[in-house]
Amino acid sequence: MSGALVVSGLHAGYGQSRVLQGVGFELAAGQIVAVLGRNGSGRSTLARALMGLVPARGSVRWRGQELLGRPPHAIARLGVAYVPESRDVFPRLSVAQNLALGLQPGAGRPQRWTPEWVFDSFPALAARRHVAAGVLSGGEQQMLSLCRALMGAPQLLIVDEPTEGLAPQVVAQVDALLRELRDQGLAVLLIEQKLDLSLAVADRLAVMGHGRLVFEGSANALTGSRDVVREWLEV
Amino acid sequence: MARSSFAGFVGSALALVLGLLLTVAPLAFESRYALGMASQVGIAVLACLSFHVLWGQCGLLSFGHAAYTGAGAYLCMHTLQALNAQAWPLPVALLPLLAGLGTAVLALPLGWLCTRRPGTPFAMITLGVGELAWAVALMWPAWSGGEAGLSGNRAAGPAWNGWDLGQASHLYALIAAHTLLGLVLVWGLTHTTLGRLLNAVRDNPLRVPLLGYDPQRLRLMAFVFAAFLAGVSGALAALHQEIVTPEVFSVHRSGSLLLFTLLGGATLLGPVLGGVLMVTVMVGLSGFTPAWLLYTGLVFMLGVVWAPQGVAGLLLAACRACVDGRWRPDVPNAVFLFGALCALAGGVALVEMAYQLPQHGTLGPVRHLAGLALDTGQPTPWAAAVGLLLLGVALCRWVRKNKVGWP
Amino acid sequence: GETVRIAFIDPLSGPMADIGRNSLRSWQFMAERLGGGANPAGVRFVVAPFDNKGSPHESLNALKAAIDQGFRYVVQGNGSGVTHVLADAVARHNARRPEAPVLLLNYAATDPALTGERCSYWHFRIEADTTMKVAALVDFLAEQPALQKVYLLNQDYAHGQQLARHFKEAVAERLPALEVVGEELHPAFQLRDFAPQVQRVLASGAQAVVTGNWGEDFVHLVQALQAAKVQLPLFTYYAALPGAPSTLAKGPLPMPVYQVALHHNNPEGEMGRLAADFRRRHKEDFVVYATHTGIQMLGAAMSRARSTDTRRVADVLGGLAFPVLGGMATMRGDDHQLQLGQFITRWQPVDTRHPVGAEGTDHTFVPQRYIAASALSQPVRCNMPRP
Amino acid sequence: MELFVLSLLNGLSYGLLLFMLSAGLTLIFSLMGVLNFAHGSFYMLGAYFAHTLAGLWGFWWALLLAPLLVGGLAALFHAQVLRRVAAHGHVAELLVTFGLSYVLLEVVQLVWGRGPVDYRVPVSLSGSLFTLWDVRFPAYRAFTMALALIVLGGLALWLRLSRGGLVVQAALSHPQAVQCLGHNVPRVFMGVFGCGAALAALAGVLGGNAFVTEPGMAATVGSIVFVVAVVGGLGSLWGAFWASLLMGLLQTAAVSWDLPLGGLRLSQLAPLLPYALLVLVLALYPRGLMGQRES
Amino acid sequence: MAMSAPVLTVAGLHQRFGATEVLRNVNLQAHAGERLALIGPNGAGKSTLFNAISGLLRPSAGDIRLHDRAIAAMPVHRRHQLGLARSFQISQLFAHLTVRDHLRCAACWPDGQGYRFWRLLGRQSALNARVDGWLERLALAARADDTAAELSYAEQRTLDIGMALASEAQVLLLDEPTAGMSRSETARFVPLLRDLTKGKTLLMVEHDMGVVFELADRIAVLVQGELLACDTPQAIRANPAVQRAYLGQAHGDHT
Ligand SMILES: Nc1ncnc2c1ncn2[C@@H]1O[C@H](COP(=O)(O)OP(=O)(O)OP(=O)(O)O)[C@@H](O)[C@H]1O
Ligand SMILES: Nc1ncnc2c1ncn2[C@@H]1O[C@H](COP(=O)(O)OP(=O)(O)OP(=O)(O)O)[C@@H](O)[C@H]1O
Ligand SMILES: CC(C)C[C@H](N)C(=O)O
Ligand SMILES: [Mg+2]
Ligand SMILES: [Mg+2]
Repeated sequence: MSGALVVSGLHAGYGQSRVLQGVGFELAAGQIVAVLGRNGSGRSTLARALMGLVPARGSVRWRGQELLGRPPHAIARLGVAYVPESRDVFPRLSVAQNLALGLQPGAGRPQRWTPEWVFDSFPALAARRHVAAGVLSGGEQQMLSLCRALMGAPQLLIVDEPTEGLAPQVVAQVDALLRELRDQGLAVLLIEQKLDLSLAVADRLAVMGHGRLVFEGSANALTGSRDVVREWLEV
Repeated sequence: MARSSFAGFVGSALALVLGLLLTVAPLAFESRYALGMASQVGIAVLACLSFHVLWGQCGLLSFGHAAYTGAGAYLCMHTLQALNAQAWPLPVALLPLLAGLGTAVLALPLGWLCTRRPGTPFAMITLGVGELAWAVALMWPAWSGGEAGLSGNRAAGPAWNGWDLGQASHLYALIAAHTLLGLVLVWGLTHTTLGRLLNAVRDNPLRVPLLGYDPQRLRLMAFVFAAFLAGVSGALAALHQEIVTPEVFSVHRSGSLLLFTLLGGATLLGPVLGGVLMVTVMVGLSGFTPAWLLYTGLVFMLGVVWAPQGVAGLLLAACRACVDGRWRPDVPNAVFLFGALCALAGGVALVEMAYQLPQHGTLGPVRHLAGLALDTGQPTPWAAAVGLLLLGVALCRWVRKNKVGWP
Repeated sequence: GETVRIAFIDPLSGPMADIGRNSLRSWQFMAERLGGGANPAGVRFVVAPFDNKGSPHESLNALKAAIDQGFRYVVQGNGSGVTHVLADAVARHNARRPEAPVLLLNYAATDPALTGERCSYWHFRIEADTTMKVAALVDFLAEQPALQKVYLLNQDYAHGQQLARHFKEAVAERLPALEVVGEELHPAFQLRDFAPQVQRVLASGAQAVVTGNWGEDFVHLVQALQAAKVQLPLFTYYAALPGAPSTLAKGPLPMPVYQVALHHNNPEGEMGRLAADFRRRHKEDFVVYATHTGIQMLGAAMSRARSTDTRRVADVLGGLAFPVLGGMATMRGDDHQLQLGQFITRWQPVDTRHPVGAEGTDHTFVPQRYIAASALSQPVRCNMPRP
Repeated sequence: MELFVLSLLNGLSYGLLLFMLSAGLTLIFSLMGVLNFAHGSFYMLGAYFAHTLAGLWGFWWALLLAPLLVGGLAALFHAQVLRRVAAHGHVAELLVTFGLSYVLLEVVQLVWGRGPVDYRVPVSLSGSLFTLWDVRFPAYRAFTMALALIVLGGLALWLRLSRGGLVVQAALSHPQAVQCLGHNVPRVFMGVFGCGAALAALAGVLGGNAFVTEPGMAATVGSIVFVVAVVGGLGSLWGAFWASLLMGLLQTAAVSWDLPLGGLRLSQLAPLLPYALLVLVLALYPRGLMGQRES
Repeated sequence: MAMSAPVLTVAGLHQRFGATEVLRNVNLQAHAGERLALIGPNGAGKSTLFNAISGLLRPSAGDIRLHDRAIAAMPVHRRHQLGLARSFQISQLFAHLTVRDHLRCAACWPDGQGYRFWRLLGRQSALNARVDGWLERLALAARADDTAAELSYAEQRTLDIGMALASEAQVLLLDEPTAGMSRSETARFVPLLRDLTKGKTLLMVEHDMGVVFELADRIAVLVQGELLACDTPQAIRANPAVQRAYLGQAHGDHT
């Protein structure tokens, strides 16, 4: 299988500390891959490396183009969107302005994901449309960050812990949204903490440990291999 | 060892060693010039230490720090004049500490006004207070001596074992003692809980009250302590110069204090290096070349680009690289160094020749530099300087690009 | 055969740099021309520049550096404030290290206190002080009965304050008919636009302005007058310093300017040749005549003392008489104020008798009167301790 | 009365000139968080460039080209230097611009000399616009005022309508997040810095001949502009506008109504006023009169 | 549980921001030794309630009492001195301080130092021992000398909570303590929390129902700024209004 996103031999880190040590995987369009792992295993670093936010070596090919070495905005313009775990909403801009910034410069293509759609599907945000994003509640910020990333009509979505701080009902909503995105043909790289959610929505799962992927396979395969779960995911 | 504690340890050690060196170094020289420079360095280090307490420890960027060095200077000079006139039984050597305390008292209400908010409001309100101090000093000549300032004789009072501070070396001993005292005090500060809490206020003032401490009170403590050090420094400067003019309040003073402390770096080593640099550049360099201000500007720009952690940071990184064995005397490093020196020589030659041009009338077209006579009327020296500069830059770039052995 | 090194401490950077540099060139020029065989003592003079950036504080640094480098003669002039500071520092130094005293020759600072209340044995003024210049001005004004109302506009520091004070005193004493209708001290070298001052002068109904402003403070004042298109006579000291004549010449209207000074642009004889040479070499006017005075005086003193030792030279300087432009000058021993005459000159187009324009313009300063030293001499107000 | 009207007009025109300067500073600060200490130097550079250009091709070309040139140079400086140090925080940026102000001062003195240069109001504008009770109001002042108002309008419109303004504001808190949305942040920053500098240069073109063009002009105007921007509220264009007018009126008034105040006179207090105002305002409103944020 | 006098009382609390009213007449009591969980949809006002109690916000109306003292208008640091500590939903750390120094700062006030700071750090053996203990318990000992900026997200969260714990306050407000923690971390953390808050009053916001039902003695449900219910876990789980507003049908037995 040759995926739309092909990562191989990816090394990345901060200064002296090497966090990723040769990560490789593939992700096809219309697929969700969930990356699991303990805290500090380097999953967020992987996302940042793909986005060009930390210096990295190796190869990241997206639809045949090498991403490494490009600045983040160039990567974004190739149809890659990223939802950081720290949400990074623009605190002084209103919710609507935050969304407006997600619309890519110059990209006039028609798409499903518009501010109107956001306000329809997330009433919490609709009510706060003109409020500065900095005063939103934690969960509202999380929703906003996710929606903002969709505004650019991405083909590849990298989401880092999208459900953190969300109430169970909204978690279910995000769950449904991710499935919908997949059905629309997006490739989704999902970094998650919640095992049950990952098992439910992901087509394939990857487990990170010691800067490498120590497991890759389907949900069944993961639940089947007790030792992977015990060694890399449980206490 | 973790990076931060390594830096802290090496930095403090270096700072204290440098401080000690400063204390004994001039005793090795006979020259009064060296003694004068060393005295000024001591005074500058003390002032930079004061600034460091505010900025490095507490994250408060003061744009008007000269208000406090200046206040110390005037307090000292007024007392000295009174001493000269009335022969009080007060040793002149005590004046710096007294002036420091006086400044701290002054800083209490001012600090209350300034420290209510950190960040830009603090910076700007200190700018305002600094400018006001300056303007008031100029407008109140009865107190400040006006443009000509006040002068006094530091050799006043009873000589004590033949020590009367009239001698430059006696004064130097006094300055060195105070500088070391300041260094030890600030070192101590960074090793108490107060130091840590000040750092905490610097990094995230929102969280500190949730640890039980009032951030404004902590900031005020730092402010008053800094004012004390500044006052001592100002008083020593007053004794050294034996004159105080309203200029001690000038924005220029505040500016250079800020610039050189920042250039020095944010560890304890920073203010020491900052003080040394300040005197080297402003007193030393300006005696050698008319282009000193240009060099100062360039040093600031390049300093921030190449040594964002200040000179101290650069030094510590070099220490660390040596310890880790990443920096060794091999060929690429030598080439890099050679290239850097070439570029420096070429650049300096260019600047000096350019500064000669407007002076053809007075001093003739020839600029004497390091034993060379560069005739700025001829094309050859220009070409040579440009060539040297380009060669140097090219060499450095080449080494960097090929990353041979470079950290 | 000996070489005497002189430290020149004055602004070589900052807003007063042009004047400082011109003074330095003048000193160096005179040292070269009047040194060696050309002076009675046969000493060579070398003048080394120390930049004080116009600040009293930097001046002290410069003085320290100069003393450390072995200089024992110091010359300074641009700014009375600085002179006070240097005089104090020199006195302290000489008290602490009496074996090698330092002499301060003040070639331009006009504050009378320097040779008055705060006089010092080690300070010698080789220019007229403000009381003398004011005396010359008042003498001249006495001959202009049409002029009834003047405005005093001065820089707010020692020089400007003293000028204002002594002018008022002199007028009260000798010209009661003249009315000072307005008086103003403005911060020195801070203002960029003198329009409000000009408005106030006009509002006061003054017929002339008396100002000691120099450098940019003079240039800006003239510019503001020109901008307001007013032709108000200026009575001043420093209209010939670098930058001022070209500004005066540039305006749309001829400016009526009178200057009291040691010099004018068209001296005769030896002095004329020196000035012409200077102009040729430096493409600048020779306006700091006190440099000539200074070198002449040192030569005379050293020849009389038969030594270049500062203590001996200081001893013979008191009472020494020597030739200067326009006659003889005497260094008064009681207060170390040189007694010498002054010209009153007027700004006017060049003519055949006065062919040399100021700063290459077609205008020049033409002598109206020469007032001799005897007429300007003021009582001694100094009581200085002698070592 | 005539004195009153005249000082009012003078104060307004001075205030509007200040505004043009502080608008650039505010733009750079509010959008990039950079306290640009070289702002006064850009003002000075604008005046000197205009002096030379006006000598070559006349005033109107200078008015057009000098701001463009200075803006271009500033953009270059941003790309080559400022951008590299941005990662080290705003204090590093402050230090670099401080250094730049020294360098520009020296370069200007090397090229144009240490004294003032002869840069004059063009003949076509040197007349007076109207005469009020015997006092002429110069046409050039009116021209300056008009231009300043146009600038304010243009800026307000740009900030309101364009997404560029949004991008930079967002990038102030999370530059990486903005980049990840596909915006070329460094280039936008470069543009903002260039624009701010060009505004300062425009003020220089207009102020250089209204007052004097000399190396000290950067320092004279430098700290006043800071005061204006801070009093108005750092980052608020309207704040800068009102504060500029206030400061212009205040200073002109203090100088022209020279009231005696105890032993002092009002005109002697004039240089002190801006700073007293600064301290007062900050003590009462730490964000300035109209500022939205603090740091 | 024996009902002693409440340690923390919130009475009639309103919080308005301009036109929007985020908290409406909230009444809540917490007793000594009680663990109270606060749940509710996003934007219900949970963090706002915490902000009001801890002093970051001045409530528009209403009364807050701690140990029977009115604290609604008290500055933040005074509340802490009375024994109130909190952690943040979005970690609030000191970027350049080491983990050890964070805990040291937190333990300083309870150590009784007040503003008397002349003893060198190395000499304060009692404080240092206490800090070492906290490093062990929080499993941060290995990172003791790293700065906060170098920690991974979950470690930062741990440290944030650790600071609240180390200040040994009687009343603890924890805002989503386990958010961002992996399953294994959470599993380790919950017993720790239970252990450390024994005898104290714990108020926590949490979306992880597993944690909520495991830890809480009582659960308060906040919906659109109003307190919908406040009861035992069993009663809350069974409450249809709560299910509708927050838990959703499927989540009654969330793990
Ligand atoms: N800016 C940084 N500087 C230095 N080290 C860092 C930095 N950010 C993260 N690290 C380190 O890199 C490692 C991986 O961090 P990362 O954030 O990728 O982990 P993660 O798997 O996403 O964990 P979490 O579940 O906590 O989000 C951690 O050990 C962390 O301490
Ligand atoms: N300063 C403010 N100005 C205006 N609205 C505010 C302000 N602070 C909070 N809000 C609004 O109040 C509501 C409650 O916010 P709060 O942070 O308390 O929610 P929460 O219950 O903690 O939600 P979450 O579970 O998502 O963290 C939100 O809709 C938020 O936008
Ligand atoms: C050089 C002169 C303009 C100096 C001036 N007369 C003064 O006393 O300050
Ligand atoms: Mg992560
Ligand atoms: Mg919340």
